[in-house]
Amino acid sequence: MSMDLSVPETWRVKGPLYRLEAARCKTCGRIHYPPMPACPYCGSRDLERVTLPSEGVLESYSVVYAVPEGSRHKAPVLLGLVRLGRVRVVAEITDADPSELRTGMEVEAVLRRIRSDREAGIIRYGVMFRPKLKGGSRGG
Amino acid sequence: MSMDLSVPETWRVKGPLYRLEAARCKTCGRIHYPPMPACPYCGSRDLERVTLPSEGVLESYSVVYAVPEGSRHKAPVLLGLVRLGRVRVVAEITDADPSELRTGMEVEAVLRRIRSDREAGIIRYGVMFRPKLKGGSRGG
Amino acid sequence: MEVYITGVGLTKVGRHFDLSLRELAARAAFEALDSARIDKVDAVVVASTLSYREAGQFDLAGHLAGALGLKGAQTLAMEAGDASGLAAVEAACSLIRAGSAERVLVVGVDKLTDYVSSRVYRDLQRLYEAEVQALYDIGHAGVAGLLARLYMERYGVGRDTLSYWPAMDHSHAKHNPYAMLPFAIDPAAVPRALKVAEPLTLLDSFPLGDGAAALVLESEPHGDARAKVVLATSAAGYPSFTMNEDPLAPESVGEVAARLREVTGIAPANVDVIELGDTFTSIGVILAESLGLSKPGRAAVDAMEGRFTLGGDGPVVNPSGGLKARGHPVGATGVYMVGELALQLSGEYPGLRVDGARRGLAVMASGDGSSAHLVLVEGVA
Amino acid sequence: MEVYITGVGLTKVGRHFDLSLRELAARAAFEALDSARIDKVDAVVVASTLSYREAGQFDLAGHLAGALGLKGAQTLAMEAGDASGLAAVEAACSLIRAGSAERVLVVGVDKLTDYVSSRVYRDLQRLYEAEVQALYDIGHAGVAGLLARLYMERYGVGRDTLSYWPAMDHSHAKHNPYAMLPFAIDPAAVPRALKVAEPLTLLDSFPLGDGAAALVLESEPHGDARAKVVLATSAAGYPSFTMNEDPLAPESVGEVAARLREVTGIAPANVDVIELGDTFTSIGVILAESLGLSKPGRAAVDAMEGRFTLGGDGPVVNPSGGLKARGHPVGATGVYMVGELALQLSGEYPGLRVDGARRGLAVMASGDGSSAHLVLVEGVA
Ligand SMILES: [Zn+2]
Ligand SMILES: [Zn+2]
Repeated sequence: MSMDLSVPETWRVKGPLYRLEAARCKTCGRIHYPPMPACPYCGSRDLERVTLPSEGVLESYSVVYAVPEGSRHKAPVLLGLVRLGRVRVVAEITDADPSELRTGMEVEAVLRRIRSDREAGIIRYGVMFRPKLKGGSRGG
Repeated sequence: MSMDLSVPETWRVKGPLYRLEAARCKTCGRIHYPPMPACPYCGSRDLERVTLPSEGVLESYSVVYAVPEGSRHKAPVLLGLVRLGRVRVVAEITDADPSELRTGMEVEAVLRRIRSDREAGIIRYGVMFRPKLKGGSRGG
Repeated sequence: MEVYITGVGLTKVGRHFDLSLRELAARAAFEALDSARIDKVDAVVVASTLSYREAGQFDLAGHLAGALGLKGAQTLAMEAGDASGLAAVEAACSLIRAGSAERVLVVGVDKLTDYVSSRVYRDLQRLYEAEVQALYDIGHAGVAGLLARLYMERYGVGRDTLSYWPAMDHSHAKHNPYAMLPFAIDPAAVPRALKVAEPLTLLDSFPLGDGAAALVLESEPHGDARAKVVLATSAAGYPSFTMNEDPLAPESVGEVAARLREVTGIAPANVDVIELGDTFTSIGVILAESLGLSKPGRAAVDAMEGRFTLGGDGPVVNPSGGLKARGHPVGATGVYMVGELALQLSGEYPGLRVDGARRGLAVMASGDGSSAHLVLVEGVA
Repeated sequence: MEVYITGVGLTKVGRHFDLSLRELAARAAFEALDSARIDKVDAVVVASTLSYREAGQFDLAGHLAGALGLKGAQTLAMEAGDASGLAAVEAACSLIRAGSAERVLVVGVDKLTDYVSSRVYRDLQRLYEAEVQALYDIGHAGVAGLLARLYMERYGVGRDTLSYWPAMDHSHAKHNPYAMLPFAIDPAAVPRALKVAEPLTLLDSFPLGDGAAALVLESEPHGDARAKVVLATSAAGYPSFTMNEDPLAPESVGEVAARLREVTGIAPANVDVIELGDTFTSIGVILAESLGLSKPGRAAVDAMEGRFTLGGDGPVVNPSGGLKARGHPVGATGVYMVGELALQLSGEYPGLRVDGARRGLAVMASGDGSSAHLVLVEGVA
């Protein structure tokens, strides 16, 4: 009955969700994701937007069966803790079988549909990660 | 996307919503609706369930155009402040044209569908009030 | 122990499509911190209402403390319906008086424009008793409409007279750079506007807007002190408007006015400036009369005769424009009120200035009238 | 100034389909008031989290004050994610220390069974950053699963060893009449249970249940005093588990443990009884290690060896059964913890009794680890 996704919010989050936009603190040099109004590490408001690398390493992962409403057809969802340079992000893993996941494996960002709201006609895309392609042997 | 009505809640509210069940305070004698765990007037927990009279008087009313999500097709909604004996209740008015409403007019309770949740297949009924029938000249 | 208001940050109420809840909150918060010339606080008190169902961030105060770069702070998230902002000021004062904190950031924030208005109406209905009452498709304005008719019929007040209340709000708002609707309106236009909940129209009701306001409260005054909080109190759990013996005289509001007189010896009518939580015209006149600013049935007439504006013989009511014209970003509004009063008392208010004002009062009822909140501030000059 | 716990009211955590949020709250509240032998309070502090999105009552504390017959009270509604209950105790102590109230009723209440569990998972996800992170269909358990794997791989701890943590909870819960799952489990059953977020299973995670717990806090002790609150503190706004330098050692928890040592000279390991907010097995071991109860990588082994149960050489951890077995009605849990500790210290606890216990500690992190809350209570005998 209720529209679950907001149209203005869908526009606002495009930077972080589509392009892995993060914020770099000019005071302490640390990067955080998603971007906040101040640095969560040192409190400085002197930040600049940066784009995270699109390739990284899987530091941990989980195969999630207890998935939320509206997404049960997707279960299980693969979830990764991905290190992108100096930053860790949490995101879904796609195009992979649970059995092939290993910590330390290389992954790369791809854009996928992450949520949809049928009633409002909104589809929200976002970055997911897939095992890094080697020599183009896999489909995207 | 979200189920808006709860099944257990639908069962719990049947007394007040279907049968105008209220609570009478055995300490101060006052009646309140819907029933609360303690008397909102004197704080006593010594209460008994009573059923409100099904006929009363319209103390005030409003014709509401700013109706909530999912119910815009119902606009305008007629809203009544109805005195039932010693108690006032706020409820929808039905089976009436806005132009025929008058403060002081007699109204009577009828059971109507008040909300539905298509996705969960829940329909919730509740008491509404209509102008009191005189000699059966109106349809129910 | 007195509590000093040393920082104020206000954002214009409006449609901030480009700002998230935390970005909007940050605008107000950073301005308040900067104006108090501090960059660390012991506690962050967040006032918000709709955001629990719109942005939907749990542990909102904790998350905001992080987003604002204020780690280590104690946090409180205050939700008290329409009155969350005043409740937050009250809680912040307690933290300071308890010695739990010396410097507190209060941030009120809500966004009402991220979803369609019919969804927001559904959510606003939850200010009323939610299990039974809020099931009807009555909208948030319905009860205000019932009360308006009751008021008009009991006191023989015409629809045209009532219209002077929102016209007063608008005439004040035109000076306020933070107001959502900073323009005057013709009282004759009110009854002809889009019907909302008869006899009330769109020009009797607050606009749906986003807003954030912030205050820094401190236990010790310093050079930046704008005002001090003399009393912050609330009384909850009374019968709602419609359950109350007299729907036009809510016991909750009577109780906080009585406490004001008891604790400070001051009657609301003797204060210089008052910000009132007039969600709708009918609620505005009911609050004014319950506080004793007007005799029963007279508040709209008094507004028409200029009693509540500059040069009138009553306190200046809603120099901000009130909920009608400044706007009512629900959980944030109480913080706006106290911030506006503080700037008024320090002579810095950029809107309608009440020269020589020494005392300011903010009063708000929760949506259904069962609770009332009151904050009295005094100048420090 | 010390704050005395004079009344405790606990309801069994479970599926209370027949009770509304206010009726469930009333059970606990009336029991707490009766056990303190009072019938009026100056303030009502309500802790709730999920209810903002399930029952959906705005001004919840005001409405509850009315439903409980406590009109006139000041009200605070506290929402701090998983830690709302501990945040409410902290706020209530501030009200008393500020002199704003002499007697405060704290009520924690949440209902997680009014809707299907997949809806509740979606709402629980909002404990994480809601605008970006909570959009993924990862469920509430996902991050706990990531942390579990990280823990196992870093420390070479096997899945079978981790299972002793929930088995410890369950072995304690079987004595607790308020526990949702009052039975022992075989650690060997844990990895074979329904998968939730690998490597975690249903037996590693808290059950979805309804619950309400209440306390009466007073500024003056009287014959019914069960315990006193020595310290109630929190630290918010730190990086979340996954953003933190070390995801297995959240800075927020380290900070509240440091404050405990600083203010009272007591280390967590020297307390007699501890209630820990172990939403999932991985969070339980991380909290235990961050508090210094075990060396890094050792908490599950210590649990296996009986260190945290009666007769062990550590504090008794989760005599209630913890979040795993007593249950975790989210906003209410912190109030349960403090109520259970108070009864433990006064020798009235009906579950696993820790004879001679003098000090009890409750610790909870918010969902994503960015905030931590701590309450230390002491006996008054
Ligand atoms: Zn930094
Ligand atoms: Zn009574």
